Amino acid sequence: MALDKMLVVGAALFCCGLYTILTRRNAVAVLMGVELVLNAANINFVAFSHYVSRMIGGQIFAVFVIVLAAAEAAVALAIFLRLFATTGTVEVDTADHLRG
Amino acid sequence: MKGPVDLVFYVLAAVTVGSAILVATLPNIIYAAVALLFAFFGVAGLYILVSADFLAATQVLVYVGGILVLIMFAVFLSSRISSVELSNPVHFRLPAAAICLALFGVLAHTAVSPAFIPKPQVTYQPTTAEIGELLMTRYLLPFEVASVLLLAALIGAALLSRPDRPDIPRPDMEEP
Amino acid sequence: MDFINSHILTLMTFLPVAGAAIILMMPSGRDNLVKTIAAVASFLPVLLAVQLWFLYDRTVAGVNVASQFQFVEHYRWIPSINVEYFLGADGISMPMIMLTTIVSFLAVVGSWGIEKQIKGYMALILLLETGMMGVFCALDFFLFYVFWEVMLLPMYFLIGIWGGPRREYAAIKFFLYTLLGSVLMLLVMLALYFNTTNPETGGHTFNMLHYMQQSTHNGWLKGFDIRILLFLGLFIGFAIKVPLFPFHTWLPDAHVEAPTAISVILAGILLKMGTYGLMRISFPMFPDVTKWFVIPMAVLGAINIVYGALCAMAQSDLKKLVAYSSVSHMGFCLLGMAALTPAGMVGASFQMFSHGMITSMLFFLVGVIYDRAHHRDIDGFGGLGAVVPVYTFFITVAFFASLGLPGFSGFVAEAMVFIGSFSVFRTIVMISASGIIIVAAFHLWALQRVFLGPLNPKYAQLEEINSREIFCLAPLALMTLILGVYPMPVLNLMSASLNHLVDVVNMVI
Amino acid sequence: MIRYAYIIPFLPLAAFFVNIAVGKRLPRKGDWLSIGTIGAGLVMSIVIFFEVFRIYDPNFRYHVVVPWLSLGGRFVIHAGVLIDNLTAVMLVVVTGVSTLVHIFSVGYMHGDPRYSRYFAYLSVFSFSMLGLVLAESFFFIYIFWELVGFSSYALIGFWFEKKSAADAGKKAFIVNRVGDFGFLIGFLLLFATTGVLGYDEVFRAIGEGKIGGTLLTLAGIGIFCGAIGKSAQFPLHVWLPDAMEGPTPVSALIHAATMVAAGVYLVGRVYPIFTPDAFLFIAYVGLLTLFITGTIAITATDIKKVLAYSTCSQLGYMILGLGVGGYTAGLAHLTTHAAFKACLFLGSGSVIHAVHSQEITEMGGLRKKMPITFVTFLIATLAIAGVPLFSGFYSKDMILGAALEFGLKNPHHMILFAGALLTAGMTAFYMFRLVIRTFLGEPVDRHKFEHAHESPPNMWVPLVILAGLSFSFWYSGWFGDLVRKPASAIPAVHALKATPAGAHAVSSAPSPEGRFGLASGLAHAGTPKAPQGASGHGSAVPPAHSKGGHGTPVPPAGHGPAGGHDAEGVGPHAAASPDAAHDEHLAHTAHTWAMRLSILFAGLGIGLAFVVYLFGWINPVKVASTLKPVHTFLVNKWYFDELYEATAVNGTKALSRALGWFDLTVVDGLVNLCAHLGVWFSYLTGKFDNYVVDGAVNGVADVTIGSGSFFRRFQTGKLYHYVFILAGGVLIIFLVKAF
Repeated sequence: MALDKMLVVGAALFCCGLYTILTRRNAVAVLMGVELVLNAANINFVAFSHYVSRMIGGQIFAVFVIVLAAAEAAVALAIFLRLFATTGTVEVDTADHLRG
Repeated sequence: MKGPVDLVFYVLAAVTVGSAILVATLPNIIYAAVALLFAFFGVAGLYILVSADFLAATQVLVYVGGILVLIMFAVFLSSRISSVELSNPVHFRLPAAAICLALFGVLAHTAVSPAFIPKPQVTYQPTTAEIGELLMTRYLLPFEVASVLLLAALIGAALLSRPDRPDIPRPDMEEP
Repeated sequence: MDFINSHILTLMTFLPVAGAAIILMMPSGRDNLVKTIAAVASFLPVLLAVQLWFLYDRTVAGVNVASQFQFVEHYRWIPSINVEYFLGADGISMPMIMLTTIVSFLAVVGSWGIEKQIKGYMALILLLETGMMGVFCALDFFLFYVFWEVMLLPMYFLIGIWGGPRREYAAIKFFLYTLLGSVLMLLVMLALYFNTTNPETGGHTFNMLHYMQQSTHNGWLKGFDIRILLFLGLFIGFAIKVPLFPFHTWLPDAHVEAPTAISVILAGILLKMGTYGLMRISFPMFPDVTKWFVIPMAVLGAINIVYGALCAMAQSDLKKLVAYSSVSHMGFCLLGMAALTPAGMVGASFQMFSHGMITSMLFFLVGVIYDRAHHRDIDGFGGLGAVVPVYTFFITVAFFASLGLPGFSGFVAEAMVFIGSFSVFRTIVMISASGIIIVAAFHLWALQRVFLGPLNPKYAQLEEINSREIFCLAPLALMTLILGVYPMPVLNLMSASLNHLVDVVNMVI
Repeated sequence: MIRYAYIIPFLPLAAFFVNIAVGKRLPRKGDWLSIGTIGAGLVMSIVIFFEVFRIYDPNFRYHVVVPWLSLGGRFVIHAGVLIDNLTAVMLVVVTGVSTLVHIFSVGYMHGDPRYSRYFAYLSVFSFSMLGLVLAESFFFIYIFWELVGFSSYALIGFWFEKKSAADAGKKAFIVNRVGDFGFLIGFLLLFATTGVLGYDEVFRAIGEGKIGGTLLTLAGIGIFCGAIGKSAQFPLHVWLPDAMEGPTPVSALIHAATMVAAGVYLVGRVYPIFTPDAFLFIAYVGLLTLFITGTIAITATDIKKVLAYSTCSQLGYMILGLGVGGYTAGLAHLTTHAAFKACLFLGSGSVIHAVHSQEITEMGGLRKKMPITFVTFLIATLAIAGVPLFSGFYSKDMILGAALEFGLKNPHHMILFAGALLTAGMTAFYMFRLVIRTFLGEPVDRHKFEHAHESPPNMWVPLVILAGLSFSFWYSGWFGDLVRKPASAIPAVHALKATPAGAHAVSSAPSPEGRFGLASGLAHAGTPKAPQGASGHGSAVPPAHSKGGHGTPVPPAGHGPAGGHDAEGVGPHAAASPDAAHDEHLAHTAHTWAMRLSILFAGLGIGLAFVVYLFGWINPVKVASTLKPVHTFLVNKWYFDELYEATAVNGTKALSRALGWFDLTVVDGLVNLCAHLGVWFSYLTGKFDNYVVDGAVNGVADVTIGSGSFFRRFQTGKLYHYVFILAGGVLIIFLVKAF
């Protein structure tokens, strides 16, 4: 149960999240990928706070991350709804008006 | 100290990572959402292993209770037209796989490298009181800022997801 | 009265330009008024010149000795770069100053026939006179260069506006050619400036006399070959003005296109700038290089004489013929100077003075016939001797003075040049002496084709020369004759200084 | 009066200025002014001549100098006057002939539109000639040399309406200038080495050996070139025949008596500077001249042309005389020639004035119409032909004698005497041909014959005077005594095998107040008196004055500079050494033989002339046709004119045209080329500026646009693309940090 195993798990979560973001065309799925990445970060925070610094600063930080994740998810889904209302689909590829 | 703690750790790790992989690969979005649920629970378990009990609680409470539900709603709302689109179209897989594996390799390599010196084992202690105290003393400012942020997010989400009402002048959301 | 005496050179230099200013203020209609003002403005320097003549002390030679210069005016002009307003006169510049005042005045009077924009014309001619006077009086290299350029500009406009058919080409060619020369001079001036320190002030200086003092010790300018370079730069600059053989082609064009009075000034005075520059600047400042460069100078002089004479023979335009004869005569000056003997040097300087007289007369005469016949083609005339006897008399005097008939100043100058330079360059002088045959040939041939032989009916009613023209010609003819019979009055002026110059260049002093 | 000699030239000069300025408005158009001034000059000259004559000293010398031009003492040229016996004689000759010509011109030029200017030119000529005679330094004789050239130009080209007259004037001046060029080089050479210009100073300097050998010979020949040009000697004689274009009195004055004689006078004046080689050169030039012009004169038909060529020939004689050492002979001939040639020219002038034609073919039998002109003309012709009793014989015989003596001493130079003798015969022949065709025989053109009339007194009086002067008793004796050969200034002269013996100056009865009259002419012809002291070259021995006591003490010391090394006997009388005796014998035989031969040849010439032209035994036309090539060759004046025209004149013209073209196209072309180069270079910089510098700026713009559009493609709008790049970036950073 050493620190390095926790970090490996964090890395795995991060990569799955990243993979989801990159491959999913559905906006909500992308959001899920984002959530996975955030959790990976939290694992790292907690692991370091527990194994390295002996202070629970890391955990507080993780708390704030969770709070933000919630806010972010809310706003993201509101945007996706608006997107869905205006364009009829939630596909990430269609919202590419901001291209160069 | 082989024994039951490592075993639990490995189980939890396997659950988390497996469900994460499922989230990434399942074509159907609903199944992906469920896989996500399990991933969150795996993570909460890991928190407990690391004696971050308050964190595990908030994890379960916020992520699973809040965000996952939101996602489920979004999925159902956005797939009004019952059609096969429920399926989760996938594209761009090969480069994504390549970059993720490469990154995993690199991160794992650094994680395993002896750069980190773990402290000796410490017994579990409840952390909630400490967190509550810290939140109210040292980290009071981020706590307040977070609350302002949540309020803004709340208003923003509400405003964005309101149905169109022609009589109220709303900023022109330019059609696609 | 003593104000005039102490500031005589400044007055002589700037009176014409003051006249020019007054002229420019005149209402444009009043041509006669303009002409009279111009005449007065250019006559006053003649009076001052006479005053100068009596005040000048003939025994003192001031080539490179500051104390021996006369009528010196020395004020600070641009202190930051040590430029001084430094005027002075000695044996080298005195004859030239006299020549300038006389010929300029006669040119002004001679150009009373000009109708086109007489105001501009007179103002420019007076400005030109100031430029020329300045060049001859300046003893500060910067001042010398300023006046050199001041002299160049009006000349360009005078040829360019009032000239003949190809005037733009001639004006541009003249201007650029001389400018090239003055650019070289500028470079040398700067080199000199940065290599000499004024003993009094310790800073750099443009004072020519300090350059001459420095020239004695050989450390100056870091060695002999640098000095050769500077000398050649100056030499080319002055050679263009003389004009010497390869650089002379601007002269015929400038003369053919310039109006009469301007080509009088151009030939009468401007050509002397080159030789004067050599005497005033190149010789005293680079005595060792001068001695090294003596043979090429003599050869160039000889080429000028023979080449100029032969080219003159080939011309069909009377004015071009006279222009080339000027090239030939200036060749004598250079030959005389190259000999570095008292007789040669004085002969050269006297040739400059007498040539100034003779060519002025020649160009006036060509101008007279051009005003009446409106063309200068020699073969177009014939037998005018019977129709215009007085004019024929004057042009015969001028032509024979020009070909060096004894009794005229031309002969005295040429004889002294020959006598002075024969002992030094035997073969070169023999070749140049053959020039007197060619000079005689083309003069007489031209005289015969225009004035002798059967009368060309077209000019049966050619009107005789009028009194104004005689007024311009008579003084010149008289002076040429008087100086030919007894040249001492002018020789006295220059002999002291030129003997000193010869000693300086031979590094005896 | 000698002190006031310098005034003589300035009188005519004043007349010149007055006549030129106001001549027209003066009474009689100012001719009296010119005549008056030259007349005064003549009187003064005669007075001076008698003063000098009374002193009767061959070494008489009056020399006064004033500085004319000085450069602060370092270089001084003196002006001054030098009068010795030769000058006194020349003064009289010049002023005399000039006055007579002035008087003659009054009649001849009567009614000419530019009458006063003619007299002005005559005055300026007289001024220059007198100045030339009085000059005392090379510099001043050169000045007057050219002034005389100018006045002859003015007078030859007097009727300038005629193109031929204008051409002749120009030709005369230029040919003279060619001679002057040589003269200039000559005296410059002398000046360069000796540093002085005056005659005496130069002679002294040569004596001190400052200049010698070939350089001195060159200087001598250079100065002699001046004489060649002025006295129309061999190469430069072409201008004299053309100079006949001028009015006849002018020809008489300038081209017979004075100016052309200036060359001979110059050689006489600077005699000491000539080296033996120079003398040889002079002698041969003289020979060539007298022979060539003699032959041409035979075929000339224009009366003035014949006289012109005869002048050239006689000048050749004088130069030959001087060349072979006959100093007194040459100068005597100059004096006698001045008189009878002036008389011939004025005679031809009156003939032309009467007949209004110059071709002798149209004349004939004029003796009836113009008796006085005929008689004077005949006397002068007898003189020139060298008939005894006449002045020509006296001086020409001296020259022939000197030539024979020189020939005897240097046999390989005998051609000099032979040529001279032959030409003497020719001279007699063509002169009598002229007299016969003009005056004797039957008139060819009746019309002209009818109109012929005797000239008015103011024309035939000068003729009579000049004819009177053509008798030898005027000259024999005193001339020889006074005008002695100066010792040569050259110190160590390497004598020729036989130096031209000095004992040539045949001087007959010495005493001036002695026996005039015809007898003396014959007497002297007979027995050459005791030879003068042999004043061969280099000897400082003063020429021994002739024996016989005319009482005036003769200062022994010759003026020649001391130092003659091979001075023969010093004492005037002590001709002790055998060498001198041999010389005397030689001179004696030379002169007797020369005299006999010259009389023989003169007689032959005259006889031949009568035979051919009067008695008609030999038909001249047939002779001319048989010797066709020779005849045409002579008629065309040995083709000299054509030769010079082709080579010198057209050569210089072609050269000048070539240089003119060269100057215009090449040198000017170069300048214009620079201009075009400048323009082309500026065009180039313009283009460079457009494409390169501007290009760079545009390039930057293009690059930015290009790169912009290139990177634009990355902003695909696809979210996952961005995240992919993000992840890629993180990965690269990790890799870079790791390695």
